[in-house]
Amino acid sequence: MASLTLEKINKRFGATRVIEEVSLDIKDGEFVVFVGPSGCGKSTLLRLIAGLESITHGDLMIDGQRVNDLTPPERGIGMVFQSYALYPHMSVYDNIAFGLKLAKSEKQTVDERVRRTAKILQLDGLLDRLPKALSGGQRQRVAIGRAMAREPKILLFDEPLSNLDAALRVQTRNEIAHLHERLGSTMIYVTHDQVEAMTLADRIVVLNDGYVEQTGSPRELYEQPASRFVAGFIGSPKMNFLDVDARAEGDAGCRIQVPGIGERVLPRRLAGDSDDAPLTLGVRPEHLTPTTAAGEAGFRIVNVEYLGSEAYLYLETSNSDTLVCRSEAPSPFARGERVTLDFAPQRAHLFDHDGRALPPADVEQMSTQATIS
Amino acid sequence: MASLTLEKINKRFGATRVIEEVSLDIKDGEFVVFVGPSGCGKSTLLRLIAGLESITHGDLMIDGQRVNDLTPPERGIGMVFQSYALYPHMSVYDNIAFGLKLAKSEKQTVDERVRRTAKILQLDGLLDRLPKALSGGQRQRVAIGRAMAREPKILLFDEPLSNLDAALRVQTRNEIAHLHERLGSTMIYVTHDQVEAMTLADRIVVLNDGYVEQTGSPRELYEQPASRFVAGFIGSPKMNFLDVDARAEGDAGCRIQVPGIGERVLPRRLAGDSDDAPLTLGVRPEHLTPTTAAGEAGFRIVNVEYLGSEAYLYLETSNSDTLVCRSEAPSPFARGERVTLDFAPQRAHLFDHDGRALPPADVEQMSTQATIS
Amino acid sequence: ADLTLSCGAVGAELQLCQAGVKRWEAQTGHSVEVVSTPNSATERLSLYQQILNARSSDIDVFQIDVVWPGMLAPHLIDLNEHLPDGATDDFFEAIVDNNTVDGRLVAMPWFTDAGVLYYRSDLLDKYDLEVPTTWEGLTEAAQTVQAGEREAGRSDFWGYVFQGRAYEGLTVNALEWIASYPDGGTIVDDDGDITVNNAQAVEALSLAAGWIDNISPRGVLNYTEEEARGVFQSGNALFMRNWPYAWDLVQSEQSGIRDRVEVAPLPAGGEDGQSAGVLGGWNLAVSRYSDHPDMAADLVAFLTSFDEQKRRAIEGSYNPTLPALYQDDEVLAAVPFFGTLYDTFTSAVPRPAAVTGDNYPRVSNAFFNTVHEVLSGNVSAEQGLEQLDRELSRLKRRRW
Amino acid sequence: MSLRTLKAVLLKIGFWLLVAVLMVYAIFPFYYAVVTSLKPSSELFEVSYWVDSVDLSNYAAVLSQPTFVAAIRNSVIVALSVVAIALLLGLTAAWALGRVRFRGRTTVMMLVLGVSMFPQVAVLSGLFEVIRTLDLYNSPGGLILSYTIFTLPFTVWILTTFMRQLPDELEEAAIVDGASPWVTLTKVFMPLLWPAMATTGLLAFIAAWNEFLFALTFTLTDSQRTVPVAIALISGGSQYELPWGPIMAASVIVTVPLVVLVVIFQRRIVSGLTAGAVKG
Amino acid sequence: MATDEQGIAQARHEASSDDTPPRGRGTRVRRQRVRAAWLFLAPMLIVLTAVAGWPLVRTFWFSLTDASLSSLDGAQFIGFDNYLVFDDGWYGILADPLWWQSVWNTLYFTLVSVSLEAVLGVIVALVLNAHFRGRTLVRAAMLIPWAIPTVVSAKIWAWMLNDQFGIINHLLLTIGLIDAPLSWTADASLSMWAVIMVDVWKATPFVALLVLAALQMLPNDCYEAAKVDGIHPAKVFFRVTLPLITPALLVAVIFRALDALRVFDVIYVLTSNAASTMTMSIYARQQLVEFQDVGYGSAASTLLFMIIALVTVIYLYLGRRQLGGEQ
Ligand SMILES: Nc1ncnc2c1ncn2[C@@H]1O[C@H](COP(=O)(O)OP(=O)(O)OP(=O)(O)O)[C@@H](O)[C@H]1O
Ligand SMILES: Nc1ncnc2c1ncn2[C@@H]1O[C@H](COP(=O)(O)OP(=O)(O)OP(=O)(O)O)[C@@H](O)[C@H]1O
Ligand SMILES: [Mg+2]
Ligand SMILES: [Mg+2]
Repeated sequence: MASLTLEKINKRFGATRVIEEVSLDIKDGEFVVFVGPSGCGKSTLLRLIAGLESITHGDLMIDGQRVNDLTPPERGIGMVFQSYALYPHMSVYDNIAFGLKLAKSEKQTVDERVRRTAKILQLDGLLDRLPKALSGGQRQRVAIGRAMAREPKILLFDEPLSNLDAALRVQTRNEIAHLHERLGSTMIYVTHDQVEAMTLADRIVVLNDGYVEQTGSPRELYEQPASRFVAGFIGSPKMNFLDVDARAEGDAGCRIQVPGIGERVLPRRLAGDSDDAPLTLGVRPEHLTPTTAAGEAGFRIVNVEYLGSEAYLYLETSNSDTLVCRSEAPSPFARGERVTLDFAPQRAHLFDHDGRALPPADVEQMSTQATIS
Repeated sequence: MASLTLEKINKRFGATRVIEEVSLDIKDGEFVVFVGPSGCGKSTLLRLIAGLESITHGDLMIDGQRVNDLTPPERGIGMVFQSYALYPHMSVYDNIAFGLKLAKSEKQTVDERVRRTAKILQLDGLLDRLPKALSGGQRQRVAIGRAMAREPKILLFDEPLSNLDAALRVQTRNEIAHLHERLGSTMIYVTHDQVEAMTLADRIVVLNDGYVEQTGSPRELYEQPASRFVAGFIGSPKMNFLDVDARAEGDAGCRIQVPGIGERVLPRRLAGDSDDAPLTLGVRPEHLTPTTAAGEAGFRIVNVEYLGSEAYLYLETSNSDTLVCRSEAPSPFARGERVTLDFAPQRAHLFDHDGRALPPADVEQMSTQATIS
Repeated sequence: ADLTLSCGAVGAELQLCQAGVKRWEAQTGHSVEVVSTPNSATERLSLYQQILNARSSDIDVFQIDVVWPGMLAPHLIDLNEHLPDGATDDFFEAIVDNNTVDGRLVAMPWFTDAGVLYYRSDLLDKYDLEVPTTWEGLTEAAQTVQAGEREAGRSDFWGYVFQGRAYEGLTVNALEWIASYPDGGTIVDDDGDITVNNAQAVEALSLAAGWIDNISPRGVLNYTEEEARGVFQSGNALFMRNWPYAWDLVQSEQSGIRDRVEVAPLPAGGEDGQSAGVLGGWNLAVSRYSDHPDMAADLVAFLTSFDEQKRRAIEGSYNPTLPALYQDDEVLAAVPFFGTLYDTFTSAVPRPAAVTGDNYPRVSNAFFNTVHEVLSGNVSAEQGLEQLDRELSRLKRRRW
Repeated sequence: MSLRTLKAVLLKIGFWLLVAVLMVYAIFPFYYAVVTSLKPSSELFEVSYWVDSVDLSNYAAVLSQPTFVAAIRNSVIVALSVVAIALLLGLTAAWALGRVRFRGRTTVMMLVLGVSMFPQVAVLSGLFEVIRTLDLYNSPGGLILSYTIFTLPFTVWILTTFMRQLPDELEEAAIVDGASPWVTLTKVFMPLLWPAMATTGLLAFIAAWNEFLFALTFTLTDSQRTVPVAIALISGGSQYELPWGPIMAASVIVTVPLVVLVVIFQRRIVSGLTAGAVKG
Repeated sequence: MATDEQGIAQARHEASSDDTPPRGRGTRVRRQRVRAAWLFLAPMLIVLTAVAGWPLVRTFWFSLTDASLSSLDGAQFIGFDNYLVFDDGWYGILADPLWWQSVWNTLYFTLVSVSLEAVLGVIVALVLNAHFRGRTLVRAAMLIPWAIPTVVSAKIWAWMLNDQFGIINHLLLTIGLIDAPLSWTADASLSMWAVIMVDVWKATPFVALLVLAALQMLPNDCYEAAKVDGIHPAKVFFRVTLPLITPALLVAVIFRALDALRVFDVIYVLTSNAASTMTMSIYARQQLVEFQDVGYGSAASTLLFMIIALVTVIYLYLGRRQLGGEQ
């Protein structure tokens, strides 16, 4: 039940700038996910919000009130630490119960809540153990339990699921989603897991080197990345990038020449002066369709990666880059074979040499775009 | 350059049995991945192999020699710890160089190797930092670098990538694969990430509660899980399970009645006496094909999860279980619509009430199976 | 160094000693190392015993207390065998006797000591009082002056300070009270009989117990020589019982009561009593384990010689052990009361160390603890002495 | 806002008040010693809270004694050696007792503790014999050896306690890196134990610096004596006189090096040495 | 005590105390480690045996003889007569009321002063652990009481506590808390408290310093967690800090208690041999040094040792959890 506003927030450690001019509006009850490469400042940003780190410049507001100077509890925040931060001398039970600031008389309530939390996180049998007798995943669950049990109005999660196995991860993820629905609390979540980010987030914030690169719904980021960086960062395996030459083609967009694939007209508007500019084409692996090639045409398959539900083909380009494309599993293609590729122009992206995405060509194209998405 | 044999290895912590009768043959140069739910004993097994934990019963052999009594360095082992275990007072450089220096390598060699390792792991700029000034992912990379730099003959990784972002993860994963090729060292790798497990492993070992549930190539595990546990554990989102009644149908296999889908004949052999036994049908989300249903037939879509490259439909069954099925992204279906499902019988699995998979029906069916896989 | 000598722990005493040693060195050409030892007598004794028990030749010449000859005799040489005949002729006989154990002269008398009464002559004059000669008189005078001074606003002025801490000093003080009464006598007599429980002693102790909080501060129960001197020298007491050493200090240039102090013999117990100062003092002895016993004996002879003692008397007001020096003009000029108090020094009362031997410390301890209890008001003098009598009998059973 | 600031200010005032009270309690006696040492002996018996006039004669008296300077030198040698030995033996023992589980560990711990259960006077004469047998009488060696009797037990126990708290994973990482116990101890643990080592080192140093009874008994000549003995033997007029001024001056003089030492060592008592080592 | 075998990471598993696999199956790795452990212990054990072995044995032996300081060689074996003997009435230390009083005094002194020191020490450590300007100076200042030689500091206090020209009485009189000077060290009802006050003053820095070191080694992130959870600082202190520094505090208290049980110089300087503050050590010293009775004094020392050992064992037993499974 709290909205959060970050206004030009900066953080420096000594001379190192870690967070730069981050502005962000988080609505009451929103679920926001921070993603970004390792070391880009996600944890630091969370810690700034929590009040564990002082803000070098800028304002942080909760419900419209400036809270730069408030202590963490005054901000009404709960947090799951990336390093767990468990109390080493307390049992799992006490770790979870400790933060529950309930009146003494409500001992039973505490007990109930702890047990419920433990059940959700499958910690029932471990309540008497000390952290050092737990496995990595179990510790992580205790850390989550501790923050969850308190049900604060803003919950911060720093990679809470990174040590859990797939099944438990899905389950805990659903539990967090559920919690979010039930409590309606504002949640900020740092993760490296694409699936988590895509499924949990109302909005994803992509950080790069302390800057906000783009914010938007998962779908926006996936389908309309504002930059090459975001395009490459969201989606796994990541988008294929190819250097292409482009020519404006009137309102229809621009015509590009893709080596090994051929000419295509993309519904993207080229900046007026940049005719024939070197551009980068971006196509996601799942939007590339492979067909068995005749003779020496197309690309050679250098590796087939089997993932059970699908397979990825690794293709060698003429300038020995690698292209990745998805195929069903088991794949009908084998290593060493050659394939030709095709893609739907609407699904492709174009980036200028600064890495900025080219905008859609015109209204008509725009609506096409819209129907696709 | 070392083969590894585990013979009926047991480990107890006090009264708690953590590892039970684990036997395993790991060939020289093989890449083995351990997977299993949190707390099943993966880390413990790695620590037993490393020599950090004493084996309660059983023998561990390296290259045919019993090594139960050897120290970790004598076993020629390197290890990446799940909790990093960095030397907090040493810079990143020294952390990586420590083992090399102890091995009495020459100064220049040490320097070279450290720098090369740092480069691979993108730690170049951080060599002078102390661990406490690193982000979680950076710490993890240092931990990997420390183990890699020594190039030991057996390398153990305990969830080495869990704190890395997708891009770096893919890259480091490839680096590890590359390293494996280059060094030819035997590697044992614990992970929760399905993609890592599937792509890296020559062989996957599925642990459950200290037991080995199944070992096999990624494909074997995915397509011929020996038990319901393995079937559910490998693959994400996990396999759908439905209770069905089955009747033997001669050599062709058995006929089952799937509520909401209809009757199918599966090429699975029913144990002679278990006619009409309660069985469990398992079908993976990607093997379920949804079609828009007419009227009240089929299942109601309760949720559509958008993942960018694909979408998952969550369907409600009559007994309010949930079925998951894959669809393309953006999905042509929306929440609240109804769909009917179909699946190819060859892709489906049947498990008896002990959770064991039923074997293929006969030779003919077997070959069908083989061509699919 | 050829010889090692332990003398006095502390500065002035040590310096005097070192000066003497220098002269001997100049005279004989031998070299001597002077080591300093702990200030506290008991600590010094145990250190000596440590060294002597180890049969170590680390120290050749020891400075020993008058109560120690009995204890240390086995480790010391018979000086008679190393010194010319008649070497002890001119010394106080009592001390020589004290130092002779089983016919062996184990130590040469070096300097002596006895308790004396310091008083503020200016205040006695002011209140027109005589120097008291009895304890009762002292009590009265003290009360008068204390009352007067307090009225004058000096609320922390006291009549009498002495050494009341539970330690050897209290034995000395109390013995002086008891011995000053007629027939009050001794704790243990020369035959080893316990004599302390008698009416005179009760009287003496009762009187003393009455001083506390009356003319003496309660804190006196934890005073040693220095605390007493502190109070007295800061002008806050009329009378003080102390050793002659205090003379130099209260008469020093920085002293606030310089030239307003005089010394008298300790008062007597009642009209029939006699003044009694307890014998203190130090002797020089030579270790049996010394590598150069003759040389050491020569050093001892030199340090106890007439000239040397005279010098020490003049420069440090150390009481000589040669009667002749008490008539020496130069000495008297430096320390006037040597003349007037000659009797005090010659007739000083010994503690029962010789007769109780090894058990003396226990006897003394039992005694001063009893006195301390009586002074504190925890028991009456009668009860206390009765208990002491029993306690001493108990001790006596353990072979003295 | 104003309430918050008020609260903060009050907290701050409270804190500084606490600091002030503790400071007064801690250093008032020392301050009083300084005041006393700056007074001429005549004013000794008068109460005064301040130094009215500075009289350095006591200091001059103390420092002009060559034996006192020698005593300081001896004390430094003895105390430093004791610290070095105690830390060296203490660290190795602490590793064994804190990190290895073996039969007899508790027994050893108790034996070590048992050494400090006898009163000093009781061991004095026995130790005297030992030292004479080893021919260490009247030499710093004798003191250094005998001081281990009270510095080692607490060094061992304290370091053991701290050693136990270091994360196990660190040692395991070192083992996997091929480090011997000695290397682990010196290269990995020692840097992390600085707070504990600085503390025990400081405590051991002070204990050795201030020890009196052994120093008195096991040395004889002025050239071998240590500071406390030298102070105790500082000149007064006679057997009974306590030279307060010089004693206080000497105490002040010998306390100053310790204060300097504390200032130096306390830099080592810093937090967060193990930060970033492990998760959990 | 856990004599079971474990691999390298025993400490990690101390939680599982019932860890008792078959005995005598130590692996080589483990044996190597144990060997290294003994090797590491050896220097300390040798040194301690050298300095403490003989004196302790000797003390124990003498306690069974009638040795006196002036005739050590002629000591006769007299069994336990020094402790207790019936010879027309009970004799021996155990029959000496003064001994029992000194035992009581010692225990009382130890309990009161060590408790005060522990509490004060923790407070001081917390202050020293805070970040503020001038911390270095305050840290140094706080250590001064410990740094002054005991003999000297006891004398300073004796000086300050002097009834006539002591500054404490002066101060109390000035601010009107008392109307007549108190004789702190002479008055039996005050002297114990005077002694305790001085001992607390002197020894608090010892505890404080150790607790400070322990504070410095606490995991930082726990505090962040507690901070975020908004747990009251007092609760954090009692539930997180205190438990985590308990091992160090316990060790500090053990050594303080051992010192307090053997307390000698402070009391000796302040009140000498007065019965109201007579402690076991003073009693033993009096017998040994002043009464020259080596036999009796050694017996008193041995009894003192046994009482201390008893107290220590009880203490360790009570504190065994915090000391990491020591028992
Ligand atoms: N010292 C110990 N005492 C008792 N049980 C322990 C101890 N250490 C680990 N365990 C238990 O042993 C089991 C296996 O732990 P392990 O660390 O091997 O799990 P894991 O498979 O690595 O799990 P994760 O994936 O969560 O890291 C867990 O249930 C854990 O709680
Ligand atoms: N105390 C510090 N001093 C200097 N630099 C620091 C400090 N703490 C963090 N950094 C640096 O700040 C940057 C951001 O760190 P942060 O922990 O926020 O990264 P992150 O995005 O959470 O990364 P990860 O995903 O790996 O956890 C990193 O480059 C890190 O090295
Ligand atoms: Mg982070
Ligand atoms: Mg694990």
